[in-house]
Amino acid sequence: MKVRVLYFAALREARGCREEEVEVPVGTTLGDLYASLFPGDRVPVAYAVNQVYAAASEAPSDGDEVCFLPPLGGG
Amino acid sequence: MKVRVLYFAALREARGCREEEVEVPVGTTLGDLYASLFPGDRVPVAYAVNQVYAAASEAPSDGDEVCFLPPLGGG
Amino acid sequence: MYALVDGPIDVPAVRAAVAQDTAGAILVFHGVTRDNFEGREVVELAYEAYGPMAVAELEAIGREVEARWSGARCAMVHRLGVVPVGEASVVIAVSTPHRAACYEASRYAIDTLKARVPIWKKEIYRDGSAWKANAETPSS
Amino acid sequence: MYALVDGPIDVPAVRAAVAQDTAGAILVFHGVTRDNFEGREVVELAYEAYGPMAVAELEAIGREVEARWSGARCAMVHRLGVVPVGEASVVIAVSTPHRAACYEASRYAIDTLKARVPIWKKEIYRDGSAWKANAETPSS
Repeated sequence: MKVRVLYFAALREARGCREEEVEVPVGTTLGDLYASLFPGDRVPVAYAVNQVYAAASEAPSDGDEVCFLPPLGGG
Repeated sequence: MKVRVLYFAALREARGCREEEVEVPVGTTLGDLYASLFPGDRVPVAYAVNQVYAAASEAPSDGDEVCFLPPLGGG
Repeated sequence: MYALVDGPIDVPAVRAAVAQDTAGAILVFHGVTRDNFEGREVVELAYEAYGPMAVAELEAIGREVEARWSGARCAMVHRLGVVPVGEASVVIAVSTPHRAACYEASRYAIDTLKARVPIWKKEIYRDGSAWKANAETPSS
Repeated sequence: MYALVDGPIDVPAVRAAVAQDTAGAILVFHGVTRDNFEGREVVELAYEAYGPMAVAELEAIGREVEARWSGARCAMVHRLGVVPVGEASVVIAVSTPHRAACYEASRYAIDTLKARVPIWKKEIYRDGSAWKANAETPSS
């Protein structure tokens, strides 16, 4: 299945793009997906699926919009 | 000696004027002056002499500007 | 900027008075005429002040704010005369490097204004009027 | 009013969005670009947002404020892109019947915005740049 992954801030710069489609096995958790895309990265990210906060243990579905949120700086 | 006395809000309405000159014996305290001008009045006034807060026990000098401040309502 | 004014308060001017490059936070407090007081319908408020003493007290409170919170700048303007429902009777601007201090300093400024600045308020209802005292007023 | 904007924030419009006849207090918080961070000279800040989710979180925080403080009304606007020193990156207006609630609600709104709304800030110094994290960010 495929998910759309969005990148912002330091992750956008590290990845070199704003978004991409990624092919993932059904049942892959957000934490696993992050580890596979940013191996060794220690940034304490939060996760969102379809623009709602989600736990690292959640598994996205086909066609979902996934975002890894590095530490926020709004305000 | 004479002092100039200013009235605001409920005291202005009670006295029927904004200010007046009052002849007082030297040594008269602010508390005494208030009691003589508003006999029986129970309003918890504060006092000012020459635009600075003063204690009821203070005695104004000749020519001073005296004000009795009824409970404040600014803000 | 510490002033008493007769018409609507120029809010952007009050805020501009506290601008500084070291400011990370600006709070602008507006005290506004409400349409009711303990269930009675308020039509408008009318304020009067012991003018020179009121301005001196506003200035003194501003100096206290700027001394007590490092890097703070303060400005306060109070309106006199009639203030209709929905309009501001007082505007207080405070700027500080960090926001925690800004909230403390702004709160101190309005609380102290209510307790110390010689201004009086008459509430005009549909069916009468009354001089209203702040809870903060110290009795002597 | 819960919005992200690209240019200067229209502060009177944010304040007007919380006008109500029952309001006795209005607080307008401005988060402003400071000229320094831990001793380094800041030239400007640049913000980016996960737009749709950021607006949804602003709306959610506003609903929380209005549910938690009786009679409160809230509006929040965050600026994106470059924000020069002295200009506001965020403006939050809150109105309430009484001022104690206004200070609490305003503080809750900005603290929660910093912790939850997906917006990122790059500080641009004379000699480099860095993505800056809020202390309020929860790590997951």
